[in-house]
Amino acid sequence: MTLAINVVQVLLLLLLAPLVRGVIARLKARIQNRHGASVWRPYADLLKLFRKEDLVPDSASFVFRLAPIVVFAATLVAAAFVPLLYGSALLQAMGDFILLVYLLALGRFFLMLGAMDGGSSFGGMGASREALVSTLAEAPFLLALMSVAIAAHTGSISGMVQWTLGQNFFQFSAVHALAFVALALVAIAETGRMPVDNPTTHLELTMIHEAMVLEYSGPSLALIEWASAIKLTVIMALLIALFFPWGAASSLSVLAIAIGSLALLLKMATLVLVLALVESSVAKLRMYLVPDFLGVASALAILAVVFTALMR
Amino acid sequence: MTQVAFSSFLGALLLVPVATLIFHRWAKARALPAVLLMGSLSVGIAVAAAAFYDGQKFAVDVSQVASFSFALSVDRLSAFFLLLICSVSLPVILFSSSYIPRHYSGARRHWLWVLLPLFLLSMVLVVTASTPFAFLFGWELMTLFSSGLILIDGDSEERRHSIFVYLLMMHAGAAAVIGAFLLFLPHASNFTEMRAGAAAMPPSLRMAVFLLAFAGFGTKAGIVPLHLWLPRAHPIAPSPVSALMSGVMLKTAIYGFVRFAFDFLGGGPSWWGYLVLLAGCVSGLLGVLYAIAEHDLKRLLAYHSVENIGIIYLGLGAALVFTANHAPRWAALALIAALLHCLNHAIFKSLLFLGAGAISDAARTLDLEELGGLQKRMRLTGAVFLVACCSIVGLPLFNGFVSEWLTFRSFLAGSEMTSLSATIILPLAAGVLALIGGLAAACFAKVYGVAFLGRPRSHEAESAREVSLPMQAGMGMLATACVVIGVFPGVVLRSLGKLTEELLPGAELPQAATSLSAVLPWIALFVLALVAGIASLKRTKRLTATWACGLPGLNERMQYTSTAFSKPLRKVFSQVYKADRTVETVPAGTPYFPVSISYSSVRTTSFEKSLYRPGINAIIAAAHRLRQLQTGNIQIYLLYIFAALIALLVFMRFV
Amino acid sequence: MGLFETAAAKALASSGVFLFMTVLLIAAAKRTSTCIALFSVQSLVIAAQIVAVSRMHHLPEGFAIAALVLIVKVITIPYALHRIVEELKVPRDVSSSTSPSQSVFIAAGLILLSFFAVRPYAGVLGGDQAMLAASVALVLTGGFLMISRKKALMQVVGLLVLDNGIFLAALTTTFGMPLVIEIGIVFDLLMGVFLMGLFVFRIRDTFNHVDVSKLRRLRG
Amino acid sequence: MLLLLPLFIPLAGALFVFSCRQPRIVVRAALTTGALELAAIGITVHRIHSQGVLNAGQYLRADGLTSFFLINLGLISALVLVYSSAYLRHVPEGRFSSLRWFYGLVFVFLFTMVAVFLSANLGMMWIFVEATTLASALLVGFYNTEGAIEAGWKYLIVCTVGIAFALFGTITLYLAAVKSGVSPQSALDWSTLMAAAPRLVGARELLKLAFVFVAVGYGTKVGFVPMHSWLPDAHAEAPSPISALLSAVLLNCAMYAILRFDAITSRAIGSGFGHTLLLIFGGVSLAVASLLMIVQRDLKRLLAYSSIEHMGIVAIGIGLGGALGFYGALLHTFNHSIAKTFLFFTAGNVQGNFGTLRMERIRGMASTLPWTGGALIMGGLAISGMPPFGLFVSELVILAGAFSTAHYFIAVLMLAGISIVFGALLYHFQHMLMGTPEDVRTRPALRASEITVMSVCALCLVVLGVHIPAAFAAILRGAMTVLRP
Repeated sequence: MTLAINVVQVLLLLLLAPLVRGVIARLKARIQNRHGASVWRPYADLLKLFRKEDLVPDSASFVFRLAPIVVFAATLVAAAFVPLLYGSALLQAMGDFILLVYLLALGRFFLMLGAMDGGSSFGGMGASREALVSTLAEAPFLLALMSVAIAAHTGSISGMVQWTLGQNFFQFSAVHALAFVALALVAIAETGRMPVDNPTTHLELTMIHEAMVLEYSGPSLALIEWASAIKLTVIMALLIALFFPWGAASSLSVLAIAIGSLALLLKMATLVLVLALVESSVAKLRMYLVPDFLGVASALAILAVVFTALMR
Repeated sequence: MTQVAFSSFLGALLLVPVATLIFHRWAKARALPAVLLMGSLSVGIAVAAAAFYDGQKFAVDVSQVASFSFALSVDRLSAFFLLLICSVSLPVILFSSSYIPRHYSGARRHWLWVLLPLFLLSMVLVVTASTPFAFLFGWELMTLFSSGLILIDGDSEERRHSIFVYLLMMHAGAAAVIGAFLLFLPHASNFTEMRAGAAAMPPSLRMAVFLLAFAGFGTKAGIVPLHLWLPRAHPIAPSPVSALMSGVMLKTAIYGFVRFAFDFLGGGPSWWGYLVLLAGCVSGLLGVLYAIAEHDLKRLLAYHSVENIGIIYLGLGAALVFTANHAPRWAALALIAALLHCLNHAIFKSLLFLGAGAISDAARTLDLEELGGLQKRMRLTGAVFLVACCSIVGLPLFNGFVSEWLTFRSFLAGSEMTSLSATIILPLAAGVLALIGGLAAACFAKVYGVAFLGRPRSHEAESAREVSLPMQAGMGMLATACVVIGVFPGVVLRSLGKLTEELLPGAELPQAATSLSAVLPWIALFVLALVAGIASLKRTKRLTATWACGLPGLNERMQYTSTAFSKPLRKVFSQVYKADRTVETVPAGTPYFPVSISYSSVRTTSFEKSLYRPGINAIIAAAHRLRQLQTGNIQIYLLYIFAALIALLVFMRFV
Repeated sequence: MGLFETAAAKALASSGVFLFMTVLLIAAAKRTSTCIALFSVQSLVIAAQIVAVSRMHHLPEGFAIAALVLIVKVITIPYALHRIVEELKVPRDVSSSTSPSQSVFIAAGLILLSFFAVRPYAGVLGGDQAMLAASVALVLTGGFLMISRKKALMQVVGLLVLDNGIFLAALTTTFGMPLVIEIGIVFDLLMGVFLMGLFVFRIRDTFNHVDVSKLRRLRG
Repeated sequence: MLLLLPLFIPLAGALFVFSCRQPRIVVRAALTTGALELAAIGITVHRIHSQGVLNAGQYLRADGLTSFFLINLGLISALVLVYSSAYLRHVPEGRFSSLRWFYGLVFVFLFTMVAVFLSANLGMMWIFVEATTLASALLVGFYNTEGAIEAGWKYLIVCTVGIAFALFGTITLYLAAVKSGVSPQSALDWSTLMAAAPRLVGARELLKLAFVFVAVGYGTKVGFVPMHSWLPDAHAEAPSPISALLSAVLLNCAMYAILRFDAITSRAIGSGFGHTLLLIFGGVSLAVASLLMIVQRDLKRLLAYSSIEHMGIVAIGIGLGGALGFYGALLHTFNHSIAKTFLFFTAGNVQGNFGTLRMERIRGMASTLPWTGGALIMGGLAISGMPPFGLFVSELVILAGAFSTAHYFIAVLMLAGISIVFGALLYHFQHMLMGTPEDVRTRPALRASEITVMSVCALCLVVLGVHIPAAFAAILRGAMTVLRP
């Protein structure tokens, strides 16, 4: 039963990810007084791309086509660590949050390589910028998670979730606020949203992620897009699970699961709304302001750790 | 039995040079040294494995014939490092068996084959010695033989200077090590006595021993700011030798430090741990930052050795802090992390240096700006190099990740400590480690991306071909080791647990360590299944030209260079580099199209300027001042004698 | 206590003064040959002291030593040195780096210094304090001569004076050492002077001067 | 009467060599004499170890310490004689500088040094130490060049003055003995003094005075800073074999004298004062010499300063006292003798090939003179205390002595000094070995004799580095028992 639920959670993440993207796009369009495309658009895109053929630059090696697969696989495995409806995940181990961070790093590493394999200048440009952002994002990401882990006396994500479920909302410490903000900032950088990166831009000088995938097309592109959608959803789910898990099923009854999924839906929706509002209200940062942005995140994360240490 | 095998192993190592010198005229015996060497090394591996896994102990004592008490004995710790040395050297030698004949001829080749076994022997001596004399004997010889091996590659002015710096710093470090050993007197005839004697020592003396060991072994390990020699000496050696120096020789320093800090002294006050942690953080960060700015492959790799030594020191520091806080189990975990990272770094770093050797063999340059597109030309080399990159970056499913994960885990455990400093500092150290990891990822994305991917940037790279079979085989062995340890860390973790139990009383392996080895194979399976599944999907592919915004004439010079790639990071961390740039523009009529723009950026390691120069200058100035006193005037000389006499007569009145 | 003994005692007591005078005169002397002459006078005084001492303490071998000193230090060495001066055919002044008056004052200072120096030991040694002071003074002035005089030969003279001082010390404190040793020492001195003379000539031949302060090729 | 043998053989050799005119015969005679001398010394030493202390009359005695230094002398002098036979291929015939004079003076020199070791009486010992100066002065000036003459003069004057103070010290000791009721006839006899030492405690001040004068006096000859000024000049200007003899035997002679006095003083008034003095001298010598080695330009001057440095280390060993200290000091004396001989021979070859000892003119030896270059590397490693050479062991022993007696300052000083020396040698030697030679002269190949002696040195160095033969260990023990009864 538990296994079934865990598998279902992973599948949910896998299948709902494009929808989340679609919803965000639609909401942004509405906020900007455009009509916008349907929320199912990403699915259509993926289908179309999967049917197309792969265009491979003549200079490229096997890495070019391996990269998208690794990215997709790594992201999916990372997804398997995140509890969604119920306080347990398909994969869990002591200190698996480190594993989560590094699995995402694995994907990113290969994406950079794939970008540089194209042999054009855009790939290198995107990879180099991505290198900067991800390097600076990794430390706050890990520290924020660690502060929660310290508070929860456990190294595994599902363990933390269960611990948070045990607390009630009002005995929440400032630590969590700090950690949450830090993690949110990191999440923006990690998933390449505004104001760090503009997912919709196609100006060489501003784009990071888009520059990396410029050479890709067809199924490879589909895999990359899908993976990034999953990544976005996973990180949102992580935020929810770590900081607002309430409502998630505490027992494996059908009712509880139903309530859990409803709660999750609501929470997701709110988070999406917030994200859309932010994205359409702020302007993209200049490249060399991103370090400051992430510096704030790091500072918050460090504070979070220190406070947790002091409070215990 | 094992003892006999061990002695024969040592004997074989001594035999190889002799055989080389005897048979070097005989063309048929060209492969002889390599074969002999690999044979003896495999014996060594067998012995070490027996000692490491079954915990057999054995000793060889030649104090009777030696001029001093001279004995070797192998316990688990020695066995682990012996295993490391032998199992890493074997592939390296296999690689060299084809690399050396291709690049060195005549006397130089013979000298290589004479010095290599002696170098290995000296390292074996160091890790198996059980008396101070034996240890120091091996320690000094290790330096000498390695510098001899470097010298074989010729002597330009700056190579000479590098070797000078290397030998000098090694000698100073050795002096500190000698001090650390002799402070144990009168209980210093052998290690068992020292263990016993350490307990009785006053705290001040223990502190002195620790600091001397820290400085002495730190110099050899290359922690910042004692690292000055490392990026100088490692890149100029022949590639297999660089592999051995960076991969194996540095670890002997870690061995020595572990011997002292844990085996002899059994830990100490927690500030020892914090000191080591600090060294680890500084070395790790500066090492990787300097590496990013490099575009000479071997120098870059050398700086990464500094970084990885830093990571190892992070583990050691955590272990010291835990022992100070009476948490032997977590100390064990941290120590395991450090030791495992030693092994891992030995494997992937030597693999990387061998890869560098293969590149220089195929493309005849190590300047990243000249390389590119090698993956299509050297498939296997590229593949194993990619594996090595993933390992050193510490990505999951590769060995580097396991040890870094264990380090993270022990940092997290720091929050369980009672002392506030530990609960704050250790978790924050995890942040530093994460930053180091991120930077390393950026750096190796650059290395692999620029060297192996995209289009070749020079004719040499264009015409590169795959290297010979033995070289591929050697690198392949190491790459396999990377993946195996990365997926099934259990193969070493369990015995490492036993080792730490011997080192730290009351420490049994925390199940935290095993929980990872339980989950990793599943992830591997998962990823493998996905990759295989997706790859097996029938996907039509078409070769096209790279998108150039619809304009013609996209060429290799439009690719991002390694310098360009690292620019953003260098800009962000510009404080570290203190580079002084000069841009010279020769303007033409129009402001926008100058005739030529030349840009040069010189990075001087600020340590040399601020730390070493003043001291050295002071010494030399003193020497010159003393030289003035030696005026050739005999009357002055007589005056000195009378002065000395009178001074002593006065002194006598007071004593 | 016969007449001779009293005479000897008187002579002994007063001879210290003689020695001081020789010291001052040597310091003041302008010409090498004067210094040599003064040295032989000095040695003569010492020989006389030996005779007196050995007479007083009935040491038969003392006379042998006295004879030795007489032959070597009073006659042979000064004669040899004179011959060298003649042979060298170089300017004969001592070419000092200090003026005669300064030298005399310095010598006087050294004598005073030596008095202070020997005071603590006077008790232990028991010997005549003036004599002790004299011996130390000889040592010091000998050294002073070697340091201040630039002529190679003057360094030899300084060395001889210094040696006299040590000899005197041995005499006054211990009434001489075993005969064999004394002979050996004197023989060494003789050989030494011979060698130094040799070297003086070679210096003259090689450098065309005998100014040791100019021998400064080897330094650092 | 056996003791007269090692004394008379060199004298006879000297007389014969002086008397005969044929260069070839001179060389043969010299080699024969050397062989005989070595044999005589061998017999003496063996006799000493079979039947203990040997006496010959009132003034000659040989005990364990003697035998140790005799072995040293015998070995080195034999090597030097063999080396010279090839080295002096072409001496400028001149007054005092011909083969006859060379060998004649060498034998007189040897005689005086043997006599120093054999004399039982401190006065006698002084006489012969002074005699060594006189005998070797002409050898230092052998080449008759400006530098040689200057060096000879300085050597003669400075050492004579120094030795004069040693005489004063000897007299003072004699006085102290006589005052404490030792019969004047035997008051300078070493073993009598050792036996009577406890009674001398009354004359404490005198003994201290005596030791100060002796330390300065014989210290001048050992080359302690600041009395060392003669040493670099003499070593640099003398012919290479003589430099070897000076550095490897003569300095040990003076050190031997200091050891004898130190033994008495320590036994009488405790080792505190004397050993402090030696530690000061040793430390200063080590520090100053090691610094000066950095700025040397002449190869043999460099080696000379290294001799000062090593004598400093030996003095430190003695000053530390105790089993470790003395053992290390003696061992180091021996090792240093061999290593320094080896290096001076190498320097001789370098001079023969490049026609200069100015180090900035010597380049690319590794390529042009592989064997001499190899010798230079080996000697450099040995002299800077690297394994597997003997000096590594002896320096380690002395360091161990320093640490075990908690003389941490001395230990640190020593470690620092050794590192500086290593740096200096490395710096100078690597420049001589690498690079491209400026002028490649017609170089005479190494003679068989040269190769033999140098390989003997090398062998001794390596063997003593990894294994101390039982016989040698026995000799060392004998010497130790004499110093610390």
